[in-house]
Amino acid sequence: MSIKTNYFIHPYIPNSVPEVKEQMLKEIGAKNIDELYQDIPNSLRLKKKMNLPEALVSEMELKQHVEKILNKNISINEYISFLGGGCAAHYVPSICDEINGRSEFLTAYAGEPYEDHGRFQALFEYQSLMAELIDVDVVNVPTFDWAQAASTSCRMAQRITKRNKILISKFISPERMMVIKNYCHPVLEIETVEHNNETGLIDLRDLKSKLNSDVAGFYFENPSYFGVIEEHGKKISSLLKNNKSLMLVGCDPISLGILETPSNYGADITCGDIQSLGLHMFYGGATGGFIGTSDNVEFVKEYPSRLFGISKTNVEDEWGFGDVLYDERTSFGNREGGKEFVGTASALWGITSAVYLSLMGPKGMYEVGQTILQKSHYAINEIGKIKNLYSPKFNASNFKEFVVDFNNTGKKVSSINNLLQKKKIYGGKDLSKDFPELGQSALFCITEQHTKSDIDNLVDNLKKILS
Amino acid sequence: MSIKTNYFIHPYIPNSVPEVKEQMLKEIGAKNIDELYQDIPNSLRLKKKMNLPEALVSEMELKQHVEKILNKNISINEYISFLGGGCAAHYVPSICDEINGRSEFLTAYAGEPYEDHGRFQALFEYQSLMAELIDVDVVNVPTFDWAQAASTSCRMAQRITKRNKILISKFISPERMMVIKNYCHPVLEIETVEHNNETGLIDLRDLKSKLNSDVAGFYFENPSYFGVIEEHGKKISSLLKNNKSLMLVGCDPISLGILETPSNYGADITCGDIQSLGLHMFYGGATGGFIGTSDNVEFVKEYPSRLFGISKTNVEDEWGFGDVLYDERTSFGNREGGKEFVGTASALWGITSAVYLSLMGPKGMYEVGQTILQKSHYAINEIGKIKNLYSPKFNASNFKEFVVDFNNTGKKVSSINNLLQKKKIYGGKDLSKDFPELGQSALFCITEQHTKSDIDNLVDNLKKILS
Amino acid sequence: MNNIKSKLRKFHQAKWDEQIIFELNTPNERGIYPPKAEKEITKIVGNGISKLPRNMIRKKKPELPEVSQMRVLKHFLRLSQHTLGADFNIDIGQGTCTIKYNPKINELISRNPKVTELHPYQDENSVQGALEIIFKLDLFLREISGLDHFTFQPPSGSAAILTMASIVQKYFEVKGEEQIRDEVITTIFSHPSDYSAAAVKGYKVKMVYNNPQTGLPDMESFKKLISNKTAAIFITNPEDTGIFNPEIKLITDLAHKNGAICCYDQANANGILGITRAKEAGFDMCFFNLHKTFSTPHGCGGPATGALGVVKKLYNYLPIPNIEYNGKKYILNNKIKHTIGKVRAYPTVFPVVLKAYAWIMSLGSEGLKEVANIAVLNNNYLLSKITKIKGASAPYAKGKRRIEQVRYSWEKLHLDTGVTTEDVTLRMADFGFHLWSSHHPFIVKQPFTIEPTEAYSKDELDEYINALSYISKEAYSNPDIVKLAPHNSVVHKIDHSWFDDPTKWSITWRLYKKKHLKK
Amino acid sequence: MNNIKSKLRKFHQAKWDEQIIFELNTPNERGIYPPKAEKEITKIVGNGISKLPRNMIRKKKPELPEVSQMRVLKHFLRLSQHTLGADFNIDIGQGTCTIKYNPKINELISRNPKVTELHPYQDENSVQGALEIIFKLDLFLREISGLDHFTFQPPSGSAAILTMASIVQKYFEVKGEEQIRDEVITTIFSHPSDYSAAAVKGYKVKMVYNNPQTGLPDMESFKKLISNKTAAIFITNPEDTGIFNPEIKLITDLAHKNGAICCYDQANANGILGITRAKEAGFDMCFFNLHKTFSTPHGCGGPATGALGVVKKLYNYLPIPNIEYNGKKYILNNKIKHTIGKVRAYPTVFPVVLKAYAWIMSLGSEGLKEVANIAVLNNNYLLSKITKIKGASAPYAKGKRRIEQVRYSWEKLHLDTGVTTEDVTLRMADFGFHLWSSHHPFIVKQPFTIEPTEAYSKDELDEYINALSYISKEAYSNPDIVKLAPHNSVVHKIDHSWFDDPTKWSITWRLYKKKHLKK
Ligand SMILES: Cc1ncc(COP(=O)(O)O)c(C=O)c1O
Ligand SMILES: Cc1ncc(COP(=O)(O)O)c(C=O)c1O
Repeated sequence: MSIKTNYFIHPYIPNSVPEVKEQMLKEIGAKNIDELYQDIPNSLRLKKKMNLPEALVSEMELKQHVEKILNKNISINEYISFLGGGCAAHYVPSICDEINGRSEFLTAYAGEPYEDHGRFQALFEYQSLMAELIDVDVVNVPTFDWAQAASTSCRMAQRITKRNKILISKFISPERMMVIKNYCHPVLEIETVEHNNETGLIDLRDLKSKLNSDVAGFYFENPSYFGVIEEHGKKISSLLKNNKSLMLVGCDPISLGILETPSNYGADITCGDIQSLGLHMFYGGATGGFIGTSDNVEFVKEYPSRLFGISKTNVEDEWGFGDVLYDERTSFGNREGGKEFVGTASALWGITSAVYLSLMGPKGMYEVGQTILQKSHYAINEIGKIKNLYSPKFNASNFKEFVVDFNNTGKKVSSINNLLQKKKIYGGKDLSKDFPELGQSALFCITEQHTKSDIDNLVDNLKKILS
Repeated sequence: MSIKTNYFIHPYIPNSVPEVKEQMLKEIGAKNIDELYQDIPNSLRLKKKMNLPEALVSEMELKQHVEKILNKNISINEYISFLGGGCAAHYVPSICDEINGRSEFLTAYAGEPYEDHGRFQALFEYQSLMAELIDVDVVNVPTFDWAQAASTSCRMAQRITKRNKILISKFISPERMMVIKNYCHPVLEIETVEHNNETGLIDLRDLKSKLNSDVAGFYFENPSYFGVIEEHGKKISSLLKNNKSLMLVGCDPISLGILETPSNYGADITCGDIQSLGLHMFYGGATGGFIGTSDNVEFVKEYPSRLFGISKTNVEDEWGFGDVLYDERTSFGNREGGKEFVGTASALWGITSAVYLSLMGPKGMYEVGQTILQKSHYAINEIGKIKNLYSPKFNASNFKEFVVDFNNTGKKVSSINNLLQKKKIYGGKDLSKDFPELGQSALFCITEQHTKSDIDNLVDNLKKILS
Repeated sequence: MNNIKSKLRKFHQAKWDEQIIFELNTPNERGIYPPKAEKEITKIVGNGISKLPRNMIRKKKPELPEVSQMRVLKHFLRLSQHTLGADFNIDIGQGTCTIKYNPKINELISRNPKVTELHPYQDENSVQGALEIIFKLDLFLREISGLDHFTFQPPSGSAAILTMASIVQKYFEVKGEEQIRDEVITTIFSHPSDYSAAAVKGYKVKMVYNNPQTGLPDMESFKKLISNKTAAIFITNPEDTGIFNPEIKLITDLAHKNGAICCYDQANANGILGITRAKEAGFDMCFFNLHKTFSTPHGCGGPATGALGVVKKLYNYLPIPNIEYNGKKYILNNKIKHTIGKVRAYPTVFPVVLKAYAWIMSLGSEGLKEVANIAVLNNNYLLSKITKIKGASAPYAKGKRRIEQVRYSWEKLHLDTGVTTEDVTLRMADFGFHLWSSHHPFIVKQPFTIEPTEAYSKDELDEYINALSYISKEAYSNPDIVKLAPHNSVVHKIDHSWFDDPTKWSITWRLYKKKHLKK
Repeated sequence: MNNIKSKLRKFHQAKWDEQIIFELNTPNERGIYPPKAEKEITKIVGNGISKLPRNMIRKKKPELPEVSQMRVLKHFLRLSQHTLGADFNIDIGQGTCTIKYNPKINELISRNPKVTELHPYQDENSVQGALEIIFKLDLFLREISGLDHFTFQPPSGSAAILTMASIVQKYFEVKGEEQIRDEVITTIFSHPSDYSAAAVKGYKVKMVYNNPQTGLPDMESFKKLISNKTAAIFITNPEDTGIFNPEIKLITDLAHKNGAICCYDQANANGILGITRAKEAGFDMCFFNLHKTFSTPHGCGGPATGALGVVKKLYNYLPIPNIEYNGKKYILNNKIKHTIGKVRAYPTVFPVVLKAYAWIMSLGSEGLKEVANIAVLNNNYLLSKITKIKGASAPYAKGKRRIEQVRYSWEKLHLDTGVTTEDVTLRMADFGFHLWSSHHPFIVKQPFTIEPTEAYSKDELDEYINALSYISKEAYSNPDIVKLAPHNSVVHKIDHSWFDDPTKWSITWRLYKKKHLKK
């Protein structure tokens, strides 16, 4: 065998071939590789061998090893899942994976618009398609996730208004809330705004009472974390306008084929996540944060992200691309004066969402919204018929997600979920820890992928468990 | 919804958009599409709607529908399988699937060497790599499968020798035997040659007795269908040479990193299947037949397949490709005088095997051969230790496959296999129908993918069943 | 017409100037490691090699190149970009090939381990899903053709023709007429395999030429050739000209009257799905190329399947196993009375069958008919446009409609300018297009064959037409630019002398080294 | 040198002259249909729209293009060919980016439904496989860095820097020193995010410039800047120059003496795996970019992960949840005393973690060290070759070895010929290569940065060098050909005036239409 301890020629390391090493050392004028590390003081050199598992250099063994571990996971292909809250199992058109699996896109990085024209075009198209969907003029190359997009929206609001306080709706995702808090601390002060306990809608009086000249903006989500559709966007907008504060709205873009866009009820900054637009869930590993605004220069220059612009070249009818306001805005172009920072984020997912939106078109987005609406309302209804359950808990319109109130059942959501799991169902997300004020409640999510029989199955099992 | 019965705009049919149809009809000068069928007599027109299931135009529904059916299959990822006999689960390097999944290769067909340079080069490389592996000078663009390659080898032998009889070893795959028989009938006469019942080797006396001036060639396989390594190749060759008959040898190319090649013990035509070289099994759906010979013109002009040749272009240091002897040999170039026929076959799998051989190199081919040898001999040994089992049945060297004799157990292979299946094991192929002379015997196959614990598992279960 | 969607592209094909894989050899580099046997196994059986007869140990290692993994990957990725797949171009210029959209969802479905990891010897019970799909596709095709049983064993259209010839032969053997009936009739505009695959079975094949006016097979010749020696007719309709033969039923009647079997080459049935069928046209057998009409990808030339249908009376001759449903489960039926045996080792090319199944399921009855309608609409649209291009014409059947394709001619262009079809073909490569001439012999002078299928939009058709017109203009104004093409392709004019000269041809790298490097 | 394996290629990038997706709009074409609700559901809940508040129904449909499926596919496939991924080129010219081989097996593994179809809210018990992989990668990185705990929450290197700054801040808040310690120190050759991500947390960031001789951060400046106001230092080593700072331990000691936290930017640790570690260099935290050193693909700029390690005393500040093993099973620990909270909504970018895990498993301890050894060998080989190219130089530390990359300069070339780094960059595109200048500010004049990693063979390095030498020769003999480049790329000189002028910039198609088409 040719793998011996002192003779390790690895398929990933061509020049591990000893004869080649020799030739190269000769060119360099060094006796051995160790000599190349001469600047690293001996005291800093690692003397021992790193204690790592034995290498699985055979690809087959590697595959078998990893798959054996992965088989301990139970995917939601195997169970029926009603989990959502910002990440959900939407249908991923096969072409989305075809494109993001293309070696060219998968392994490109930071080339120039001259060699990576396709990457620039695809991301420009992503920006443009998202801009249509959320009905704004400017959208960024996607950042990490919705939480980051919301955090940056707050920081943009601060820089635009030069005020240091952000109001945030209480009914946003608890994960996002934690990210925003860390990201804004200690530069921005954060205060939460209450919701009506009956309807789940924003408590306008509370909002009003908290508006003052420190307030840079108010961030809320629509639909809210609880799937409730906020219908007073325009009222909120005029409250904010009167206070010269910005309206920042987070939203799930898969709702926007059918739901009014935040920009059309007054949002100054719209943000959210593209996970629902053609990305698998990947245990929460496939997310991308979008930020959209008008083309107001005061806004554009506050984006930290890359913004790809279209242009012409010196050849007739040829498109070119490049970075807009790169030197002024970005930390790449302006280390000390750049806005926040820019770096590797979620480009491949942005391209994927561009494919998704191109395939769906306006009709597809309308239809998928309608299907989700119908299926989720069917679930709301059917669960609502079960004795002692209140569904939806909040008396308002819902999209995709809704809260079911289990307080009257005398049972804990956690134990109900355990029982459901035995029936190969992941029930709704238990809200009792993050929102203790709701007692025993759970957040259910329905997408276009659920079938009627999935929902009936849930309802049947809930009935059995609660009877 | 936009899908209505009379308004069917399908994602696969762009011009199903009514406005576009109108424009095009106008250009054509036709009132409607029906008018375009004017040459089809009314009596031949289908009056009814075809009775097919309702269309699943939603990709998600289509996927769910098909996967539901496929879930009725139990793959050999789920069970441990010892099935072989010409198709086996070898490890498929990930890059093989990456390349055969590339849209460019997947959807190319019959372009010129000018636009499809890559296709020509990849298949030329396939030919060249296979030529090294089987140690010959000429290899074809792959035909359908080993059975076809063997059939064509017989027909080539006939045309080369102008004789009309082929001798065939009795211990070849029964499937291949049927294909050869049909393909040669009625043009060629076929007679089988016996094997020694002890060793499984070819009965040289029987062979000798059947050689006469009608015999175009003798076809045998090495290793045989029963995994037995024929060691008298040279003797067979001289018998044939004396009779001016050709030696045609079928082989499993994964053996050839370690086993001597047929050409080196006298094969005039070498053939076999590339399934073991980087192809998944696909229920027997991924096969490719190779045929290899010397560069003797008398042989080359008898190939029916495409043979890609390398060339130069009018630009310095540029490779070009094209078809060798196309107009003379092929039915494409010579309808009435072409050899057999040519058409769509297994090109994508040929490209895949080229990737496989490029990755493996000589060392990889040696190592995989060695691993198979070791693992299969381990299995032979361990099974042989079980009471009342004879393993291997034939007292000779084996590679990858071997016959286990169950005659002494008083049980039928079919019922033993049923019991194994309950333990999630697919046992060896039951030979009792195709080779009644072997009584209750089974053909086991071991590849590099089997682990020791897979084999031990089989042995344990056999012991239990037979105790 | 030159709107943005149908503009003439400033195209250049990817050109990596890539070496031959053998040129990348670096001794001792490794592309991959196969697994080793476990130590415990080695302890027991040793190195394995000792198990081999001495003379059967390979003496000279194969001279495969040694290349590290990323370089192998890069090599084949680059070659892929050198290949003009249908997913990339407006692939209407490979007439007769029925290049259409191969849905990605079907690829995805077929890469499921429940497809890839099935062994053909598995017990029926463990492959019920696979058998169900095969059987249901049989049912679908019965409906589409009107015939009674399908087999998916033939791995290509040509193999289906061979299978038909085998069935014909067996049929007459059973009847005891095999000695008398040793002729087969086909037509010159049918696929060459209709000739050659029948000839493989020992038949004397007679060819009917076309009527120079109508382009259709000449009825008088037919009548002369057909007799009680005729075992079968093998005929395509529409033929490569795209003209539907309205006399097809007269032909099959005539054949039947003479006791022959009628075999229909419907490899390409794209223009007539749901419109007209083998049954009504009087055929006893027909086959469809799943890799054409039914949208499975061509894969550079396979894998493929020729789905072969027969009328009831020929059921008993089908290859075994036949996939059937016994009321409870799907079975592999090996008990077919006069079976011809097998034409392929394993039951079917399953991934191809699966993709065809999925394709039909996504379209349904109406969708299939729409496929035909639009294929025909697109074709007649092209006919109208292309015949307006200077130098181009559509021989035969003037003023008539065509079905799914047309064999055109550049004869006038050639006479006027000296530019040949081959020149135009190579120039089309400069715009990212295929253009195919035709099967030999070139009955139509300077032929080219175009088949748009249903898969391309009007804008794309216009783009293709734009390129043809542009090149026609070039031919008249600056023929050299056409004759010296390609200019923007991965490769330039190839030296053809290396292909027919035994002292030069190099079918493998080792032959190249022997013949050209040693000097 | 110009052997066949390192030849200067006659390259041309694929050029499809492809439109913008909006230009492909054909009203009523469809790309895909989402599923409809079952009829029974519609019967019960109606069309769904009626459930919406009137004013929340979207009034104006989004102006997304309507394009059939194959055309969408073709569009993005063409764009992919317009992109020069690392799988295609010899990608050593994107210095600092650690472009290496991203094994295809890892892609395959990560597309398993047991990976793609996991929801982040799933019960711990149902994701034990995922958690095991995350935790084991933690164990591996502990060994590689010497630090005590890793979190994989930061979705990039910059996010890891932000996280380090957050931990520093929290640490001093708990100590009650947050008001005093409001400064952070970094160096000019560290990554810009070491400055800017720290600044996001409100820190005043001080920058140490390099010593013009050694290229290393100037020790005297350091000493001046550091004080009891310093919360932390953020430093890369080797910096972008590839010079290892032998004084690194002096710096961390100094920082510790002043009560500051030492944060190590090891985004790129490719040259020192198994050679030297954060622990021995005295760091309290470090991070690795899994998408660099650990081989996960860059994906045009993400997804990514900055794996962040801390010493024991900082465990209590880690983001939640932390993935741990309680002796029986893997858990998501949310109970971390002084946790900073979260820096990303979900626990980690799982596919990235998985690929990094698989990569390490395929190499083991020896393999990782070989990665470093060969990366350094390759780099010094290039250094030797490139400094022989006319017009090129490697500023600083003359005669010394470098670790994994070098920041070179074309200053002389520029002075001699007027050709700039940007010109060379664009000319390199003509041979299928990237060449990157450097992060701003351009301290090194006419900079270019090359990092070969372990992934490229000597032949490939030679090919790249050949192209550089060739262009240098062109610059001296025929500079215009360089200045007018690219010639063989998909696109030509771009009009930059559209990028900084608010009346022209068009960040979206709709802005383009408003600003440029209306006129
Ligand atoms: C009409 C017709 N018949 C037969 C064939 C042969 O099919 P295959 O290439 O699958 O052998 C073709 C393929 O081009 C064809 O178009
Ligand atoms: C040294 C160094 N630090 C930090 C980063 C930032 O990493 P990311 O792009 O993941 O934010 C990089 C990436 O280029 C880097 O090279």
